[in-house]
Amino acid sequence: MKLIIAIIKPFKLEEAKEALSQLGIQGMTVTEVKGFGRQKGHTEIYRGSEYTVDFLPKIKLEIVLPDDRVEATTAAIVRTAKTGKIGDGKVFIFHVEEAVRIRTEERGAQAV
Amino acid sequence: MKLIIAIIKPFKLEEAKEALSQLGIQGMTVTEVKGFGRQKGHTEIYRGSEYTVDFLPKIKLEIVLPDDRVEATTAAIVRTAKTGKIGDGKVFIFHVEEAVRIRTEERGAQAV
Amino acid sequence: MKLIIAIIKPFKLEEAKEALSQLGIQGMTVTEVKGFGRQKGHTEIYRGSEYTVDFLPKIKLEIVLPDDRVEATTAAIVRTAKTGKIGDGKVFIFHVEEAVRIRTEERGAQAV
Amino acid sequence: MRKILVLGCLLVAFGWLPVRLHAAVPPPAKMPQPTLDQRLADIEAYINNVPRATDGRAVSRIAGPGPAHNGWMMTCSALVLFMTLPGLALFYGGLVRRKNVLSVLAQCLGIAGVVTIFWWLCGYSLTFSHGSGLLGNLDFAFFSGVDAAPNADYSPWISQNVFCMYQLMFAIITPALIVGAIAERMRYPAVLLFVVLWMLVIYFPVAHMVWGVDGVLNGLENDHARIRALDFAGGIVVHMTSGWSALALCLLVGRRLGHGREQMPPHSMVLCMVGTGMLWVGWYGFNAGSALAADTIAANAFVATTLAAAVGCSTWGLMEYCTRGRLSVLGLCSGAVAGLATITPASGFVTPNAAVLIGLLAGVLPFLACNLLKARFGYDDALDTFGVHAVGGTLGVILTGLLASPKANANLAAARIQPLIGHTLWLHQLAAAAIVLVLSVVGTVLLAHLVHAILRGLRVSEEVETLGLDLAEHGEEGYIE
Amino acid sequence: MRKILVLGCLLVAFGWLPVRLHAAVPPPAKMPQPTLDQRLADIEAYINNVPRATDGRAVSRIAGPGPAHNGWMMTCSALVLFMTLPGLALFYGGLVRRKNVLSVLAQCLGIAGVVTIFWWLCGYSLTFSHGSGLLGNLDFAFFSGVDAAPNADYSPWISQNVFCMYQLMFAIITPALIVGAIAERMRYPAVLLFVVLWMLVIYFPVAHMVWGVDGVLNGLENDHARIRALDFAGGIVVHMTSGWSALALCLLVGRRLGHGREQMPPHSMVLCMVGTGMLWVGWYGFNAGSALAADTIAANAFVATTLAAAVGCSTWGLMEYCTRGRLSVLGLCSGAVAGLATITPASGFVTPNAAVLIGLLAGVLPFLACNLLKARFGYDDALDTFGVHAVGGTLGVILTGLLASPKANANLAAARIQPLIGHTLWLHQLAAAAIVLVLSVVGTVLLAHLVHAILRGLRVSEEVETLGLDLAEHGEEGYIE
Amino acid sequence: MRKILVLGCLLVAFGWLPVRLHAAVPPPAKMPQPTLDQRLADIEAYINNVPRATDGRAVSRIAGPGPAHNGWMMTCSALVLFMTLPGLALFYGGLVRRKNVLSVLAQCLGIAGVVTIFWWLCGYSLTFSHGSGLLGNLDFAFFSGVDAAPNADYSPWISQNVFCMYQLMFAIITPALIVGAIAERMRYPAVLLFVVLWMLVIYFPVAHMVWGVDGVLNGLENDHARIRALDFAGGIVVHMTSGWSALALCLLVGRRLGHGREQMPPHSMVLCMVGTGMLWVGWYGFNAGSALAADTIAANAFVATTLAAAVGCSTWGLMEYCTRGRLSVLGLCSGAVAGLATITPASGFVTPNAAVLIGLLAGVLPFLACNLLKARFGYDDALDTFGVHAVGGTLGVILTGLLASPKANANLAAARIQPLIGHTLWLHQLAAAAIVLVLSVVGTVLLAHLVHAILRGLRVSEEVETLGLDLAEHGEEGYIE
Ligand SMILES: Nc1ncnc2c1ncn2[C@@H]1O[C@H](COP(=O)(O)OP(=O)(O)O)[C@@H](O)[C@H]1O
Ligand SMILES: Nc1ncnc2c1ncn2[C@@H]1O[C@H](COP(=O)(O)OP(=O)(O)O)[C@@H](O)[C@H]1O
Ligand SMILES: Nc1ncnc2c1ncn2[C@@H]1O[C@H](COP(=O)(O)OP(=O)(O)O)[C@@H](O)[C@H]1O
Repeated sequence: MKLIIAIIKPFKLEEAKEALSQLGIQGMTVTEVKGFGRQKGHTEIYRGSEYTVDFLPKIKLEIVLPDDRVEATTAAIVRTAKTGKIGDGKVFIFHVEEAVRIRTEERGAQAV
Repeated sequence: MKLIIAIIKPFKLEEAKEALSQLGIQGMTVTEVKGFGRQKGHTEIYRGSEYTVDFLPKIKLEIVLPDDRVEATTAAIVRTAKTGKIGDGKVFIFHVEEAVRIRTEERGAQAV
Repeated sequence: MKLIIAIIKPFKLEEAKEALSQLGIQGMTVTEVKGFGRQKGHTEIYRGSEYTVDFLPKIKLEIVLPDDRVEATTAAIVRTAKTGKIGDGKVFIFHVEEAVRIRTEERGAQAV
Repeated sequence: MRKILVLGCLLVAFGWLPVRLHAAVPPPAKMPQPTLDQRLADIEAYINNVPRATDGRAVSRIAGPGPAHNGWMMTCSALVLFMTLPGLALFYGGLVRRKNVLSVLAQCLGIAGVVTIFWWLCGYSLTFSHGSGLLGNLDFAFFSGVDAAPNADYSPWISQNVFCMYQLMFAIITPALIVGAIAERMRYPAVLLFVVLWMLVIYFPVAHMVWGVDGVLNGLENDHARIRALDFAGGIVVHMTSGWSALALCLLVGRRLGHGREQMPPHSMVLCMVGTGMLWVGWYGFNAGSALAADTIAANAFVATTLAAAVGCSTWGLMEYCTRGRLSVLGLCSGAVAGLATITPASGFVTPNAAVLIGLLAGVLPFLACNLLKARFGYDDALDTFGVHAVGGTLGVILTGLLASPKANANLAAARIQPLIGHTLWLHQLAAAAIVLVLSVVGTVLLAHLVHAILRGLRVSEEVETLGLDLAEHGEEGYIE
Repeated sequence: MRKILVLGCLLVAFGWLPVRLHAAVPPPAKMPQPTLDQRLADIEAYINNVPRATDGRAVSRIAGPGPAHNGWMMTCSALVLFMTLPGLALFYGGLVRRKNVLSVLAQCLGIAGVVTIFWWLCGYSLTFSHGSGLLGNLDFAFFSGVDAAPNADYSPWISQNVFCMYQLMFAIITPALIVGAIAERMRYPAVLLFVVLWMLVIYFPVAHMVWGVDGVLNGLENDHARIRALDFAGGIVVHMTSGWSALALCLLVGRRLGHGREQMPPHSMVLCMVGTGMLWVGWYGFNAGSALAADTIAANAFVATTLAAAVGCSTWGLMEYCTRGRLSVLGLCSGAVAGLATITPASGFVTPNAAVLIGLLAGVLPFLACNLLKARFGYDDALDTFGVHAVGGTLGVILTGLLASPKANANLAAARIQPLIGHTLWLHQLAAAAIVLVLSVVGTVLLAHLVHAILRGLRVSEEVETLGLDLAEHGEEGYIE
Repeated sequence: MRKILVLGCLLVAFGWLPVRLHAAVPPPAKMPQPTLDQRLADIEAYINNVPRATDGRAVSRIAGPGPAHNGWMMTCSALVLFMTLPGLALFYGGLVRRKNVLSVLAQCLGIAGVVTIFWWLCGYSLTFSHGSGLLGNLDFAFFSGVDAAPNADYSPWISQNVFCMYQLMFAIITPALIVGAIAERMRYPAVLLFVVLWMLVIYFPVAHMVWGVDGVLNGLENDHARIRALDFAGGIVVHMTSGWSALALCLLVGRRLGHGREQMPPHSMVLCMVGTGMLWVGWYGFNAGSALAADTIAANAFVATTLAAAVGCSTWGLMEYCTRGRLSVLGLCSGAVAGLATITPASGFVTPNAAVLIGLLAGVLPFLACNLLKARFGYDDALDTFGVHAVGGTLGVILTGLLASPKANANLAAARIQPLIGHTLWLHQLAAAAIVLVLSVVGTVLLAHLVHAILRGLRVSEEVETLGLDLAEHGEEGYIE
C-alpha cells in the first residue's frame, strides 16, 4: 500500500474529489494547510505597518491505496489540479506498512 | 520506530487519549481534518440552494513510537475509537527513519 | 528523497522559516496542530467548571527534500526552534518514494 | 407532526378573519369645554406625568398620548427587543459549543415570532384587560380597541398600543431566558410548543397578578390586592418565572451527554461579551422604561440600574480574583447581568445607595449559586439561567421589600402601600415570591410532561446531540471556514 | 483612474468654498403678539403634532422645533443609520464567503461616506426642495438654509436639519441594499461610482416624486399629484428602487464563478442573525420614525412593524418546516426581513390585523421568489436583494393600496385621498410601482454601461474573484487565526 | 496583592454605610403662586430649553425635569455607554491578536465597573459640584442630593441624576480609550489601578476645569474663567486627556515583544468594523447629547457629527487609495472615528460647512500621524489611540477656535465669549490644550511610576505575553473551535 500526499490549490478540491471518486477511490482525508514555495504571497497594510503574508492557503489530500492504483490516481490529481500557474502544488508518495479499518478491524488492502 | 496515523471521530478523542496515556504513550500530535469515505455527509439548504457536505470532521492522531509498542497502541486506538458504525476511521502505520527531540537533540527512540 | 516533519512552537515559525530560506529550501507546508506531550497544558475555569486543556497549539512543518540536505535542514530547525524549555517539539524523518510537481509534471528531486 | 403544523398554519392564517369588531365605546357623557386653567393644567400634567386635570371634568384638548412619553416608550420598546435580538441570543449563543450556536439563535428568533402572535391573539388581553385578580379577559384579543389612545389604567400619557408593544418585548425575553438552562439538547419544536403553553399557563397569569391593575399581587396599584407585592420591572414576573421554570425544565430534560466528563467551554466569549453589553444597554429600556414615562421615576431607575450593574460586575470579578487569583470575562459579564437581574424589581423603588448594596449582593449570591450550588447538586443548568436569574431575581424581590423607600418613588407614599414600607413589606414580597415560585415549578413540570406526550420526547437523539443541533435540526453551520 | 480621483478629491476639498450664502429670507409680514389662547393652542398643537395655532396669525413663542418630536427623530435617525452600520453590513457580510466579508463591509462604509457627501452637495436639495413634480431644485444645496427651524412642508415640529439627517439615513441604506445582489464579484470603485450615479438618476428623483411635497406621485400631500400613491416609509422609494435595480445589475454583472456548481454557503450565520436583530430594532426608527413625530401615527406604525416582522419570521420558518422538515436560522432571518420590507410602505396606514395579513404574505411570496424563481431563472442574486426587497417591497406597495384605512391614519381622511381608499387606490399604487420599476431597471442598465465604459469593467478578474475580494481589493483578511 | 484587594473589597462593601444624609436644603424663601402667564411661559421655556419664567419669581408648577429633554438624555446616556460596551471593546478587540482579544474586553468591562463606583463615591462630586476653579468639593459624594430635580447650573430641564449618569458614561469611555495604546502587554491589575488614579488626578480635575460651571477653562459658562476655552463634547476632556496619556503610557510600558519584526495584524477586522458602526451611532448620544437637551443645538451637533464622520471616512479611504492604489476597511473605520473625534469639541459650535472642512482635515492629519509619525518614531501605540484621538482631538480643539460661530450656536453670542469669536478664541483654545496636554503627560508619567512601584511592574512577563493575555491573565480563550 502507498500513501499519496497531494498539496493543491483550495479551489481545485471539488474537481479533484470528483475525479478520484470516478476512479473508485473510496476514501481520503483532507487538511487545510499553509504553503510556502515559489508562489509568492501578498502584502497587507494595516495603518502604516506593512505585512507580507508568505504562506498561502493550500489543501492537503491524504489517500492510502493499493500499489497498483497509485499511478492512475496521481495522474488524476495532476490533471485536475493543474492550472499551469506557479503554486499548483505537489504530489508525494510514501510506503505504508499496514492499515486497519477501525470499524471492522480488517487489515491491509481490505481496510482502505 | 514507526509512525501511527489514526483518523477517528472527533468525540472519541478524549477516550483515545486516556487509553494511550495509560499505555505510557507520552506524546502525540493532533490535527483537525475533514474525511471523505463511505460515511455520507449531510445536506444543507440555504434559501433554496442545496449543498451536500461530503466532508465530515475527523481527528487525525500522529504518534511516533518504538516498533515494539505498535501493536498494543493500534489495538488501544481501535478499541476506544470503535463505535461499530460506518465512519469510525482508519489506522495507518509507517516506517520512521529518524527522530530528534529539539530540546535535547536526543535522537532515535530516546526522542519520542 | 526524504520528508522532514517537525513539530515546533508556534512563535518559532518565522525564525525557522528564515533559516530554512537561507539554506535554500524552496518549499514547505505548514499545519496548525495540537500537541500532547510532556509539556502540560493550562487550566481554564468557566463559572465553576474547571477545564484542563491538555493540548497545546503547535506548528507542524513538512518539507520534502533530497537526501543530502536532510542533515543541514534538521540542524537548522533544531537550532532555531530550540528554547531549551519543555515542549520544544520533535523532528521526524521519512523516506519518500516519489514526488511530482503538479504544474510541470516533473518528478523526483526536480519536483521539490 | 407536520400535518398538525399545516393545520395550525391554516388556523393562524385565518385566525385574523373572525376578528372582533372594535367594541363600540359607550358615548362619553356630554362634557364642557375646558377652561384656560384646565388646559394649562393638562399640559402641566403631561410634563409632570400625572392624570389630566380635565379627566372626568372637561373635554381635554390633548386627549391623546404625550409625545415625550410616547417617544421615550417607543425607544424603550426597541431597547427591550434589542436585549433579545440580538443581545440575549449572543450572550447565550457565545456560551454554547460551536456546533449548537445556531440552535440558540433559532430559539430566540422563534420565540420572538410565536410570542408576538400569541400576544396579539390573546396574550395582551389576558394580561392587561380587566378580569379576575388572576387573569384578564378577552376584551383586547386581536388588539381590539388597543389603539393610540392612552389606557388610563396604566399610564395617562402613553398610547395603549405603545404600552402593549412595550409589554410584548418583556413577554418575548422572559421565555427566551429559559433557553439558557436547556441549551444544546432540547428539540426545537418542543422548545416552541413548551414556550407557547408556558406563556398561557404561567406568564400571562403571573404578569396579570403582579402588574394587572386588578391583579391579586399588585401592591402598588390595586387597593384590593391580597398580597401587596412590589415588582418594578419584573423580578417576579420575568426573572423568577423564567429562572425557576428553567431549573425544573433542565432537571426534566436531563444533563447534556458528557456533562461533567467532557469539556464544554463557551465557544466564543467574544460573542458573550457583546451580548452582555447589549443587555446592559437594553436594560435601561427595561428598567427605566418601566416607569412608563420619561419622568422622575424613570430617572431614578436609570441610576439604580447603572450602579447595580457596575457593582455586580466588579464584585463578581473580585470574588473570582480573591478565590482564584484571576478574573475572567465570563465572570465580569455574569456579574453585570446578575446585578441587572437583581436590581430589576427594585430599580424604581430604591435610592442609589441601596442600589449599590443590591449590586454587591448580586455579585456574591449568584456567584455562589453558579459556583457551589450547581457543583453540589450536579444539575445541568447549561448557561446558568437558574443561578443568575432565579437566584438574582428572588434576591432582588426580597431586597425590594427591605429597601423600597418613598424617597426614591413618591408613589410609595400612597395609602395602600405606605404602611408596609420599612415594616412588613418584605413578608408580602416573600409570599408573592413563594406563590410564583411554586406556580412556575409545578406548571413547568406539568407542561413539560404534556409536551413530551404530544411530541413524543423533549430531547434530541444522542446522535443529533453529538453531531450538534445546528446541522441536525436546522441544516446549517454557524461558521464555515 | 487615480488621477481622476486626485482631481475629484481637490474638487471636493474646495467644494465647500463657493458655498451659497443663506438665502436672505423675506422679512415676515409684521404680525401681532399671540394671545394667551393662541399660546396655549400652540403648545397643544405641539403635543398633538398639528400645525401651530399662530401660523400666519401671530408670532409664535415656540417657533422652533418641539423637543419631544425632535428628540424622537434624532433617535430614529441614529436607529436608521444603525440599520446600515453595522446592521446590514453584518446581515450581508455573514452571508458571503469568508474571503469576501470585508468587501461587503467596505461597500457599506464607502456608501455611507459618499452618499452623505452628495446629500450635502445636492441630494437633499434635489429631493426635498420645491421644484418640478419630478425633481427639486438647488435651493438647499450645501444645506443652505437647512437649520434647526422646522420646514413646515414636512413637519411642523421637527428641525429641518433633523429631517434632513433622518432622510439621509434612508438615502444611505437604499443603495447599500443593492450590494447584496452583486456581492463577491463587483469592483469596489465600480460599486461606488455606480451608487453615486444611481443616487442622482434614480433615488433623488424617485424620492422627490413620492415624498416631495410637490412630487407627482405623492398622493398623501400633493393635491396636484398625477398618481395618488401612498408610501409610508419607503416601499417604493427604498425597497422597489433598490430591489429592481439589484436584479438588473446582477444580470449585467453576471454570475459568480462557480455559481450553481460550487457550494457558497454563508460563512457566518451568526453574523447574519446579529445583523437581522439590528435591522429589526433599527426598523422601528425607519417605520415609526416616518411619522416624523412621536405621535399616534408613529405608535400605529410601531405596532404594524412588530406584527409583520414576527409573522413574516414565523411564516417563512413554517414554510421551510412544512416543505423540508426543518427550519433554518437563515429562513427565520429572511422571513423577518421580508416582513419588515413588506410592511414598510403600509406601516403607517394599516391596522394591526392588516399588518398580520401582510406579514403572512411576506413569509410566503418572497419565500417562493427566493426558492423557486431564482432556481428557475438562474440569475445570481447572491444575497437575495431581489427576492426579499423587490418582491416584498412591491407586494407591500400593492397591499397598501388594498388595506390602507383612515382608522389607522387620520390623514387618509383628507379630501385628496379619501375617495380612493378602499376603491381605486390599489391602481394608483400599481401605476406608481410600475413607473418606478421601469425607471429603476432602465436607469440601472444605462448607468451600469456608463460605469463599465468609464472604469473599463464592472467586475473583478477571475484571479481576484478566486483569491477573494478582501485580499485583492482591500489588502486585508476578515479573520486571522 | 490579594490581601490588599480583600481589604479594598471590605472597604467598598462598607463604603456605602457612612453615607452622608442628604444635606438639608434651605427652605425656599416663600414665593407667590404663578400667574397664568408665568405658567404658560414656563411651558414655553421647557419647549425652548431656556430657564423657567418662574425662576426666583414664583413657584413653578413644572419644577421637575421636562420629559422630552429627560427622555432624550436617558437615550443619549444609553448610547454613550453603548459606545464602550460593546462598541469600543469590539473596535479595539478586533484590532489585537486573537490571543489577546478577551484582555481588551476585560479591560473595558473592568473600567466600566470601577469608574462607576468611583463616580458614585466622589467623581461626580469632584467634577460637577462647586469648588475651586480646579476641582469640585464633596457635596455630591455618594450622589448625596443628586436626585431627579434639575441642577440649574447645567440644564434647567433635565434631572440632575440623569445628567450625572450621562456624564458617567463619558467618564467610562475616556480611560477605556487609553487601553488602545497599551493593549496586549499591560497587566490587568495595573490597568485598573492606573485608571482609578488617573481619574482622580487627571480626568476629574480637567473635566471640572473645562465643564464645571466654575471651571477655570470654561469659556462658555464661567464669567471668571482664566482661559476662555470651548469644548462642546470633549475634545479636550475626553480625546486629548486620553490620547496624550496614551502616548506617555505606551512609551513607559514599552513596545510589544516582536514589535516591528513580527506581524501583528488585526485578528478580526469584522469585529473592528462592527465596533466602528456602534461608535458612530453612539456618538450621536455623545455629541448631540452634549446639548443636554433635545434642542436646536443638539440638532446642529447631529448634523456636524454626521458630516465629519462621513467626510473623515471618505477622506482617509481616498488617502489610502491615492497612496497605495487600494483602500482598506481599517482605513475607512479609522477615518470615521478620526472624523468623529475631531468634530467632538466643535460639534455644537460650527455650521455644517465647517464640519465638512473639519472632517476633511480629520481624514488627513490623523492619517499622517498613524502612517508616518508612528513609523518615524517607532513608539508602539498598538491601536493608534494617540494617532486618532490625541491628534484628532487636538486638531478639533484648535479648529473650534477658528470656526466656532454664533450662527450655529446662539450661546456664543453671550457677552463673555462673543468678543473672542473669530478673533483670539483659537489662542485660548491653544492655551487650554497646552495645559491639558502637559497635565496629562506629566500626570501619566508620575502615576505610571506609582503603579509600577505598588504592583511591582506594569507589564506581563515575556512568557505571558507570548502565550497571550487571555489564557494567562483571565484563564479563558476568545474562541474555541
Ligand atoms: N519541498 C517541499 N516540501 C513540502 N511541501 C512543498 C515543498 N515545495 C512546495 N511545497 C508545497 O507546494 C506548494 C506549491 O509550491 P510552489 O513552489 O509555490 O509552486 P509549484 O509547485 O508550482 O512549484 C507550496 O505552497 C507548498 O505547500
Ligand atoms: N483510503 C483512505 N485514505 C485516507 N483516509 C481515508 C481513506 N479511507 C478512509 N479514510 C478516512 O477515514 C474516514 C472514515 O472512513 P469511512 O470510509 O467513512 O468509514 P469506515 O472507516 O468505517 O469504512 C474517512 O472520513 C477518511 O477521513
Ligand atoms: N511520540 C510522539 N509522536 C508524535 N508527536 C509527538 C510525540 N511526542 C511529542 N510529540 C509532539 O511534540 C510536542 C512536544 O513534546 P513534549 O513532550 O511536550 O516536549 P519535548 O519535545 O520538549 O520533550 C508535543 O506537543 C507533540 O506535538
